[in-house]
Amino acid sequence: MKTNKIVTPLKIALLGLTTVLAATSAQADVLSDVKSKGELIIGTELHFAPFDFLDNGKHAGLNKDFFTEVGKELGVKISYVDLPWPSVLPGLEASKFDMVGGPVTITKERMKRYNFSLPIADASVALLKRKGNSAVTKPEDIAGKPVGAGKGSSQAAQLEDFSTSLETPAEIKLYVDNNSAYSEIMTGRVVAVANSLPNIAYVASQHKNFEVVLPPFGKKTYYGYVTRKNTDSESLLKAINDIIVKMKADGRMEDIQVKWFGNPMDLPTDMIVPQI
Amino acid sequence: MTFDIQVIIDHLPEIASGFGLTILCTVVAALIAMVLGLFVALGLMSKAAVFRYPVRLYVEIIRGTPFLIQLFLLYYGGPSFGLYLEPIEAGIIGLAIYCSAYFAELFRSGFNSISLGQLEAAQIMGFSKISVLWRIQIPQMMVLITPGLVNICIILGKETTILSIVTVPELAFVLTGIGSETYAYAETLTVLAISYLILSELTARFGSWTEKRLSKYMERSI
Amino acid sequence: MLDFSTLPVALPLLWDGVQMTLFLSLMAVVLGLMVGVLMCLARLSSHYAVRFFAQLYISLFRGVPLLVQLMVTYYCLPLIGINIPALVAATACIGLCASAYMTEILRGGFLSLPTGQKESATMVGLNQFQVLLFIELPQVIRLTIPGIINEAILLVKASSLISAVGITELTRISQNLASSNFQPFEFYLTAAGIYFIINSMISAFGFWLEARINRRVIA
Amino acid sequence: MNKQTKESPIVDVQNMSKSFGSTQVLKSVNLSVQPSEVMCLIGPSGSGKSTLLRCIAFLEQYSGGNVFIEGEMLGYNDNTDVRKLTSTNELNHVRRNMGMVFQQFNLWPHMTALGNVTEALVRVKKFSRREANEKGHAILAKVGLAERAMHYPAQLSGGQQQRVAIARSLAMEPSVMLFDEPTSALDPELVGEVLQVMKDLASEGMTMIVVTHEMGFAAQVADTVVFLDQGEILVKGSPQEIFQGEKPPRLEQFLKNYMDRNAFWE
Repeated sequence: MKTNKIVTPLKIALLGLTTVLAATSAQADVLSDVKSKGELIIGTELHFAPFDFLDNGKHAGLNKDFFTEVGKELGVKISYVDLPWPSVLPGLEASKFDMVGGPVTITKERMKRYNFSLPIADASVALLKRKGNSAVTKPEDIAGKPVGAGKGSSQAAQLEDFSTSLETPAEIKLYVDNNSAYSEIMTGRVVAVANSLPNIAYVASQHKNFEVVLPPFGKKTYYGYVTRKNTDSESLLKAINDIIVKMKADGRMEDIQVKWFGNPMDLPTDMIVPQI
Repeated sequence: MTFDIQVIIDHLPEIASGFGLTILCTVVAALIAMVLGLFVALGLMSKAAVFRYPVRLYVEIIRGTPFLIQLFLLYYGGPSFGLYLEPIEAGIIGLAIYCSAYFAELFRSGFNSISLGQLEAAQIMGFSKISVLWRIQIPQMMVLITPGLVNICIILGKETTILSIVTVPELAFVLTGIGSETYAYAETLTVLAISYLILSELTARFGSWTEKRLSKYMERSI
Repeated sequence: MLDFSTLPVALPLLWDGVQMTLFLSLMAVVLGLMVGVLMCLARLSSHYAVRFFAQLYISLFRGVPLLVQLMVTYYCLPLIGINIPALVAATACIGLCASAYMTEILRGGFLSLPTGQKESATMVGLNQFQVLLFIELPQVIRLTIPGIINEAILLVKASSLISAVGITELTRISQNLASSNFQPFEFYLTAAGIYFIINSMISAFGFWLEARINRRVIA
Repeated sequence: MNKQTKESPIVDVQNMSKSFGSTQVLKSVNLSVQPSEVMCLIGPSGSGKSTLLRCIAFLEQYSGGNVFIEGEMLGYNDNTDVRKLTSTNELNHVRRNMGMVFQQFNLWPHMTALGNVTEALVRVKKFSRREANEKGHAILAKVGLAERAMHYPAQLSGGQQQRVAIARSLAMEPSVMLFDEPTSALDPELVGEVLQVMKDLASEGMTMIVVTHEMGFAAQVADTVVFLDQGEILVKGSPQEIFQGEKPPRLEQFLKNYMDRNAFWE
């Protein structure tokens, strides 16, 4: 299936070359641009199961399934640009792609800078630990221990807040790549890694060495997709939101939630006010 | 687009500590790499094949693979073999190993460019091998290879950006962190670029100063 | 302990990555040599301003880490209205970075040519450009093959940083595979092995080329 | 190590043979040098004279024959049937009696003249820095370079450099000095100062083996002149015998070439 394949870098570049000339010259509407060139370019990182990852060498995940539907609805082809996470938001600002399709936690700070879609998943923070590690059975057990989190993630910020509320704060180590952090659980350099529940639940379900520490801690947060905060992008955002609502109504959303989270996820249907 | 220097000023202490750590890692790694590289060079020049071939393989593997991957294997793979390193230790050791291969080749070429006659003169006067190495070969080699040495040190300094992946809070780690926190990407990247430019320029200046001093009396064409 | 059973599935993907890595490295060498020759001439020029410009260029591209150059080109330039596609930005950065090193390598070659050659070429009536093109450059390239090959190997490795602008080359593919399969060491070791093979081949090619050219020149 | 008892030459070369690949450069050469004897080795280039000297110093290994320095065997152990290299320590022990001066001076460019002269005293003879410097200054004065002690080789003329090299060897108080074409790398007007130092040494009774193209020096200073051709000693005798007596055609031709080259006025 050609449309489902991750675009080869060469193609991205060639497409980039043509789109860039347009992007720099015209203050055009992103949605109509997307439609006229027949392609929606999504920036994401393929390191974030179950949203975006490689399954048997092929791009798979909830985002993939969602945007395939978006492609059908809008009648355009979907292309992905895979970037290290720290480059994703700068890339959006630099108009390297139309929107960010990797889930971004909706926060007050980020809402000042970007526009978010309706929530597409719960982003509450929980801990992942080595299976059977009895030293950590509840979130509070991390007091005084080394704990990892993704550098620059809202989960890291939440972990920090939580940690300072403990008697002895945890020793927080920040990793550029989530999966490096997870391997640190096995090396023993950290006792646990904080990340969003859907992500670590999926990791724990796929890899027998890991286990989720429940309950989640910190404030309730949600993931959304991101567009640039300008008038050009508003129509695209609205189209995405409309598709989310439509997919919730006709049950397609529930199908992919069951497929990737194991069960349906109850999400707000209106734009939320972020707690952090 | 606005260029908000205030972001940088607000985070100056963190930036300074990142800068300090970058320099620390570079300097310590360079020193270890030189010593290690000297032994590797001696191994490369050894007459015994059992010694020479494994050392040659070491050099080729180190030079043939990216530092990023080496560091990753050292830090995240090490514990599987019982090697637990702290991030900074892993960063410094990784850098030192990476550069030791380059230093070794440089040292070897330096040794080779010392005329054989000088060594014969020492040999016939009864010098021990260690004395010849320490008093005749190394001092001259160091002068001959100063330009190459500076080049490698500049490369080494720049490779520190990669230490981010093992959570070493060096300059790039700190500045990209500030960038994603405050969205001041342009500002932080500019500071990063300028800082490295200064570092490299200082290294180069120091190198040519040393070279001038060292080669004051030495004929360059030996 | 290590499990390479997922490797066969991953091979086509790794092959895509290898192609990109090779493409970027080749572009870097070609671009680096072309710009390098020009910069080298500028560096050896008798005009102070030209020399100064070349010196500045070299300091800039050698002094700033490639990763930072990439990030600035790709993420900062658009903010002032210059939007460059990823592959162009990547090729340009790695090529310009390479050219700074190539300049210095070639300069060493030019300086090692005996001046008598240039004088005798001028005496038989060749103009400056002809002397450069037919007398000096071929010799310089021959003399600097080891340096250029060395730089090519460095460039293959440096291309691993290009993923920062969203181009999927060998290292990035390995990272993706590593994290999706949760087998970091298997895939990083594989990547290391592939880099090693590529660089060994470049190195062998260099020896072959040198032997071939030297045979023709000396015999 | 094996003492020679029959007589006491300082250098005794017995049946020395050496090949580079298939070409034999030394063919069973026998040579002995008595105390205070000055021996000059002359011959066309490629005759093997430099190789012979380097073998005597054991800078090159030879395939057959033995060298004895003051009765001690150099380089090999002869106690067994199989020729076996001696240890570096034993080699240095025998070499302590030998000094060598090279065509290319081979000074250490990163040390001053004094440093070059004193280095071995400190490292090998374990002198204190002070003692070594005293001795170094004295020897430099002897070769006429008292004023140049603190100069680096690059700051000295070729003739001065070669005199430093001679001083460097003398400092070790050898019983025999080997000179390998000591003036060949020098500008003609600098040759004299080096030859003068060598003449002074000879008149003080230093045992010397000199490979040289300076026939004048050989004629004036040598006790014995040895003419080598194609790895063999063709003629050996006093300077009178070599330069004035009946000569084999090969030597005649060699000397004629030498005279033609050096004649500038008929």
